[in-house]
Amino acid sequence: MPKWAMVIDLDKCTGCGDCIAACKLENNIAIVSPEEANDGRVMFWMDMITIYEGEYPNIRVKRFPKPCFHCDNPPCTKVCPVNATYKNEEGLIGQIYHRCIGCRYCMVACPYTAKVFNWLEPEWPDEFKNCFNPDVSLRMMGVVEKCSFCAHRLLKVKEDADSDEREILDNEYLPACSESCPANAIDFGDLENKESRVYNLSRSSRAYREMEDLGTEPKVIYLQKRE
Amino acid sequence: MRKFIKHNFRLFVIASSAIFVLMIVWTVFGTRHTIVQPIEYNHKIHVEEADLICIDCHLSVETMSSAMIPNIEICQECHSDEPFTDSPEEIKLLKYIEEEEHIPWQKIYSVPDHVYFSHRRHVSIGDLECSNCHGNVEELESPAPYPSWEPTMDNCIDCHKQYKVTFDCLSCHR
Amino acid sequence: MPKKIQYENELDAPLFRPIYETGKGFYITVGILMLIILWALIMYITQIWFGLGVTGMNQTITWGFYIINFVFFIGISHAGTLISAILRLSRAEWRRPITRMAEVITAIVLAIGGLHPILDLGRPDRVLNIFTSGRLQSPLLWDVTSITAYFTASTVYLYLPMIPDIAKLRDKGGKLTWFYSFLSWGWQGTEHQKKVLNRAISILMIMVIPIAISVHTVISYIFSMTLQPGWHSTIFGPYFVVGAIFSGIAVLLILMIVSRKVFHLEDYLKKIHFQYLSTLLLIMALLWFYFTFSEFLTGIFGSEPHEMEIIHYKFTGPYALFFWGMLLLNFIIPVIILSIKRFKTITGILIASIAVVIGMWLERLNIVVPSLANPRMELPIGIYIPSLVEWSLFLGGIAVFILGFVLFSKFFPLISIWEIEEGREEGIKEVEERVHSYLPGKETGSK
Amino acid sequence: MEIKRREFLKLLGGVSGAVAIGTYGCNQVIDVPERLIELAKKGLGIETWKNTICGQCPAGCGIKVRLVDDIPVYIKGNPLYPVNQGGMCPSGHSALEVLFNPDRIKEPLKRIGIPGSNKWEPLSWEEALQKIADFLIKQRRNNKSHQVAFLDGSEQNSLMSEHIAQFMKAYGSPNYYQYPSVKNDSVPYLLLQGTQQIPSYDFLNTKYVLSFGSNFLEEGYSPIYYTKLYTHLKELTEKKRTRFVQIDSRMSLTAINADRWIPIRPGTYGALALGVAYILIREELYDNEFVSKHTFGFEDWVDNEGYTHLGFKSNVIGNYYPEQVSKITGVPGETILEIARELGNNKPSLVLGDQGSADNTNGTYSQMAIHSLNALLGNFGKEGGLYFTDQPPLAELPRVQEDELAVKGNSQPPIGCTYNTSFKIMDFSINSFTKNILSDNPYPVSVLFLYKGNPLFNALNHHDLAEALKKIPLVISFDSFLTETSEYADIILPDHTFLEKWDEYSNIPSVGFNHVGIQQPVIEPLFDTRNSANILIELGDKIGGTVSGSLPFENFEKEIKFRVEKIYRSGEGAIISEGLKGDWLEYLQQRGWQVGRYNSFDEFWKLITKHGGWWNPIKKEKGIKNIFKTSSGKFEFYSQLLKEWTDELVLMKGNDSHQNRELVLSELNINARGDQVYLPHYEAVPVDEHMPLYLTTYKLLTNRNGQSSNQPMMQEMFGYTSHQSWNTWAEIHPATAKDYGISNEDYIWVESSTGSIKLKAIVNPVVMPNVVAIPFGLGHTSFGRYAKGHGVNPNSVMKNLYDSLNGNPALQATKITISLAT
Repeated sequence: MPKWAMVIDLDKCTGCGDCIAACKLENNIAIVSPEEANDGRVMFWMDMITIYEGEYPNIRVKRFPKPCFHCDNPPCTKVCPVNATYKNEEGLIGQIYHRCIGCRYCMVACPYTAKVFNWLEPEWPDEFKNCFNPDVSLRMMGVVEKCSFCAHRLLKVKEDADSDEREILDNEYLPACSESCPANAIDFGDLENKESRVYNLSRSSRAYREMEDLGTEPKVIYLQKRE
Repeated sequence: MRKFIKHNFRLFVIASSAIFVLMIVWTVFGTRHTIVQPIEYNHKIHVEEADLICIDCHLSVETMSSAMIPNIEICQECHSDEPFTDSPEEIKLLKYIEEEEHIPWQKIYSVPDHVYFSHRRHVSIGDLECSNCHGNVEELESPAPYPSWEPTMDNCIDCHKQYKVTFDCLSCHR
Repeated sequence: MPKKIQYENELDAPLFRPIYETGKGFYITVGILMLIILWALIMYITQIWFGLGVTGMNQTITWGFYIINFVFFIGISHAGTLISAILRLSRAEWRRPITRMAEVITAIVLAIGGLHPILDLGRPDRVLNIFTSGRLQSPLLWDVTSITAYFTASTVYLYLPMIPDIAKLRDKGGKLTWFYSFLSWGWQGTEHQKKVLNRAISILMIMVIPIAISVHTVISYIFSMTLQPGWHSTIFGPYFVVGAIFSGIAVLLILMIVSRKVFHLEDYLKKIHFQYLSTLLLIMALLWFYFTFSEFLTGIFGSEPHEMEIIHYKFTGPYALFFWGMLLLNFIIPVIILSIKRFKTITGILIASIAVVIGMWLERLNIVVPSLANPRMELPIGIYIPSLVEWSLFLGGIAVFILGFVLFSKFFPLISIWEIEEGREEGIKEVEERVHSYLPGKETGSK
Repeated sequence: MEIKRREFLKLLGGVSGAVAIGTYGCNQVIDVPERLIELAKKGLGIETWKNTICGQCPAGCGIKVRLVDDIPVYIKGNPLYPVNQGGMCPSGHSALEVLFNPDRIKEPLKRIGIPGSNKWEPLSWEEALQKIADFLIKQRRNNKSHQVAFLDGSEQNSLMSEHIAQFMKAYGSPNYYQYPSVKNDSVPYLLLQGTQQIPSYDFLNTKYVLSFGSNFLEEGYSPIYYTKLYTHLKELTEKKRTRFVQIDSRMSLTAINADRWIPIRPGTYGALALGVAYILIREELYDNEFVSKHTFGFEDWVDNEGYTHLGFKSNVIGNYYPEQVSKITGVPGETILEIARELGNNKPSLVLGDQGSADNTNGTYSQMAIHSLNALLGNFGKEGGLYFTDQPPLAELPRVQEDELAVKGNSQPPIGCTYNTSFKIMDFSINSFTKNILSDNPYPVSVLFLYKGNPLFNALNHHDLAEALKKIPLVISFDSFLTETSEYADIILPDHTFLEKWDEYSNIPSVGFNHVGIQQPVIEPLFDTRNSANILIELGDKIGGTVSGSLPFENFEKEIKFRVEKIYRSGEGAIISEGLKGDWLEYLQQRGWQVGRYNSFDEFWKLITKHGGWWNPIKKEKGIKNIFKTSSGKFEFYSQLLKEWTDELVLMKGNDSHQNRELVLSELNINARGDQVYLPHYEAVPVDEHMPLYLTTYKLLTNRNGQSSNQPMMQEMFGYTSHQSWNTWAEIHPATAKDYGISNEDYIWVESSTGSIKLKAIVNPVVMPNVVAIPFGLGHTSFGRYAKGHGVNPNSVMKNLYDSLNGNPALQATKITISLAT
């Protein structure tokens, strides 16, 4: 049983923000009205965190993309009263929009604030409705959503693999962000598979995870050189 | 009896009207409404006389998620100019073909957009017979008026239980 | 015009008066409250229509007024049942005029508080999923169970002691006889009935206490089960319970004072009752401060960065005013008033209790919002300003509570008549015996 | 210089990884019977991928569009396209929001209200074209063909540009201009080495990169190409790794990723460069051999009249000693010393200069100073240095046939820049262009074509420009949206969006190999729009004669085919294809990158359209001699070209007298005198009383040139770095903020002598004190529902300052003051 994980190499990442756009496009994420955005209700599944370290003029700006970390020991799934968010055997944290009652407990419980909520009914002009990604269902008002590691792609990749009776290749199943990262900073693959790039990278000396002390065991691993 | 009715007439009226209403409700909601297709397509003939198999017309059933409902482009490969039979339905079809307008087939099996159902997965990978879900279509002399098997989540789950395949939400929901 | 019901010659006439005499004031209050509730209803409908976007919450601060009020109301509900149960258990004779009111508060407030999570749902239409596909691991589900349990228990506990009084009202006759006779379960006041009733009550009062404690502990678990700094703390269970009883007593005191004025119950609610209760309030204030203090002390001493962030935010951030306000209202004011004899008048107590109620609400706010406003991730710190909808729903909640209380006072005596009588007839003798039995010397008359 | 196979593989590392990605989702289609795909397109969810070129910005990345049932639903980078190798920038992803934008112009429009009043009525194509053609013919007949001007806003080396140029030449008007103009940017290189080509940099082999405000990861000609290079460098081992040092007054995206950021006072880059030169020369760290062999004017020299001329060396030694420089630039002396030594001791080391250093009144001189550092380091034609790519073997368009009308027209002076006040080298200056139109000097403009771009939004003198547009009798815009500019047009002939049209891009500036990208429709035009190129062809035919003769193509697609056929013939390079793997390269190497595996042109065409492009990474060997096209055949510290042209200007004034020279120099507002004028030197930037702060603007990847403002996704992402959506903000250093009593997220007034804007302040130590940095792009007053009325446009408070040598706007020169908005 594979265990999907993402490795983000911050030494390579320039912080161009392409992953955000790719994600929004791939997953039909609603674009809230300017007023809503002003109230802090923007919906990014992939967000960009910026940290400023040091004193002027020797500032180090650390910028890193933040998807859902798909923790191995997720705090969010435990608290969901209706099993709308859960961890499947491949380690993906699923979010079932049609079961969610919108109590937002999972958002509160997530230490990484990886989840976003549909405060209003998501709306698009009819023209944009043409270019929805047919593989991803639209969310409705009042449900929580989050990065799914583009699980809809996995469905198809699995089908391809099964139909010609083979394992899923390394780099065959990639989320939109890692696929179009101009810096090749985002690697994605199977942690169980000893040959996969992700497995080897996750064992590099530069590897670390956000807030390991919480014991959530994120499956998004950052690589950065320690000074 | 009459005495009884006379005595508590009110109760009688209430009861009878209630029953009446119930009957109305029954007739309206009880029967599942049927779907009428533009052409009374006869599977039986095509399977037995023209000995076709499902995939001959439902081309993508083994290769893609949707099985594809054949339309004139495919029909006209056989029904080119003069009719084989004298059935009025075939005349209709030929009319569609020569006017090059698509046959407005009605979909009777459908899943909501937050469900990913793949024929490829079920037919070519899962080795299921079409009849498992669609009933024995070969015997149908006229198109099925309603699904022989409702594609609801419960039904899916039952079958998945029976075949011991995944229940993972993400394997169907997207 | 039905014939005037005779009660003036009753011994406890003042307790019957509010039921049989309806002044203009009653209609005005009810009318106003109804209007407020209607407004709140409209607001809620708009929220359902447009979604939670009409509130002031945002992606970082995803919990606001609804959860705050939920905790707040449930807290108040601890006034009644718990107190009356304890008092009954300890056979405190001064309990007799208080218990009923206390239990009423519980019943009503619990109903309101219990509904608040539903206001908070993004999709109330799916609320039944909790039962079809619930997850027992979720503290939210524990809440649902414990609150329902508490609600049933406390309503029964309210209802049983009322039966004899209802019977009295039934015997008075009048338009509502059928209603009373239905509720009074054919109470005739026979020995056997009394025995059964007393046993039932005594079983319930023992049952109710652990349930009551559990309810608020579980509510605290909603927060403490998460990893959020400022929430993830073991002290939360007892902390919440204490806070709950604290606010509960305050509300009880307010209501007692008000109804004493309105219904002229000076003869029943004597100064002594207030003395006792306010002393209890004082104790709770100190207890509350002790918990708050140790909560923050551990935080500051450990000075885990995120924890400190939150604490610093509470002390100095945009909500600092509320934090210090909370300390003032919850601790300083009540302690000053209640510990100095001169201030410990009825009005003084009233002021103190009001202060405490507001203060406890602020405390809930200080627990819920700051932790959410400072996510562990370096995101821009959000600010939460409740919208009109949230305010009006809050008001609506309070209105419903008052209305409930007023209506109750319209149909049932606010003070348990038969218990008062019991006090007159047996209480004194019984206490005397009890006191004797405490004292050294030969057994006197104790069976 | 042959490219080494090792680096080449490195370069392709991204690709070979990405090839697997490239096939994602395609499998599903592969085993579907071909027959089916034609038969039934609808409802089946048949997935196909088409390759084309992105048109969101001039960078010209190859994109792969995912179509489901022939409707584009997703866009990703083309993993095979060598420029971006599967990479993308955010705005590329929102291309679909251009295609399906609800505010697109759906048919030709005619303005009925006054200019700028947004009142239109539809017009049939025939009517519109006939109207225009008649006007053009009339113009031509009355010998006024030169009064027709064409403003091309696509800063791209696309065939379209040549196409337009061809048309204009044939029609007989010298007034075809690109704005913004790449030619202008290349002026410094022209002056110093006589070639008007932007150099490419061999990052892969250099040890140390010193960038003077060149924000190549964000605002460069091709950010993604540079991002790729940057990443490959990061993959190298620590000791081999290139060190980046970014000199910039704001901590740009490049600065963030650089190893060191050195803040500098805006407009003083030139001084710093010369300060570095000072150290290099003093400490003998420069490439003596190269300088002595291949440069002119380093030492003092004597001309044939016997005058002794100031040399670069003595100029630098004389005026740019560290104390002086650090006084000018605000960069501490020891820092200058450090970077100069690092530069000199880690050869091969590169020096870049752009945006920050170029966009100022002294831009050209600064660039010259910066570029001359490359000469000192001898970075020409050597590994880890800078080089110039060859031209792709595309077929030239047929020679323009000019009838006497055309000849007469073309002989007229162009009005894009006036000769008596500026240089020939200046390609186009919107400033003088506007002035000339308003003053009918030397002649009025009667027709103006506008293709792409939005000058009214971008230009600093938008008020005058608006007046000018009002003045022109017939303004024709090819825009697909109603922009600020096209609101002034009389007729709008809506163009396809780039996902619906044909075009061809070759050699994006500063990309290190020659390549050709084919832009092709991925979807049938949604509305009744037309490819502007075809419109020009049609107009040509209507005008007839030599004009139609010069564009002898049925349509633009045919023209592209004609061009590409030559590549096929030349047999150079290769179509980018999945075959480009290591082992295959060996084979290519042996055969000198000759790929003769296409049996016919049709096959070649089929492949190139399938994969989206052609490239040739192998550079032809050319000696240093051929790089410098100057009169001395060397790198000229002392630009004889500049001298020549100034003398010309002086002569225009009459005789070569002192006061005439003074006059010319003051007209060019050059403060330096004597030989310094022709040497790289530091020109002080204009000062402004009671305006203590500098205003610098920059462009974000999410919205370059404000042309993504009508795409909601980009609006929402606009400030993703500081979590600002749909609005503009100003970055201020804490110290400065403190002085003005401003705290984070306050609203402030930014006021210059020309106006003031209100916007949110972000207090952050990522700009240097006394500098206010504002992102450019928002603040549209038109351009559709998503752009209109969001954010502010910093250009609206900028003073109308220009670099008088190359005519580029001085975006960093405005001084401002700020105050807390209440």
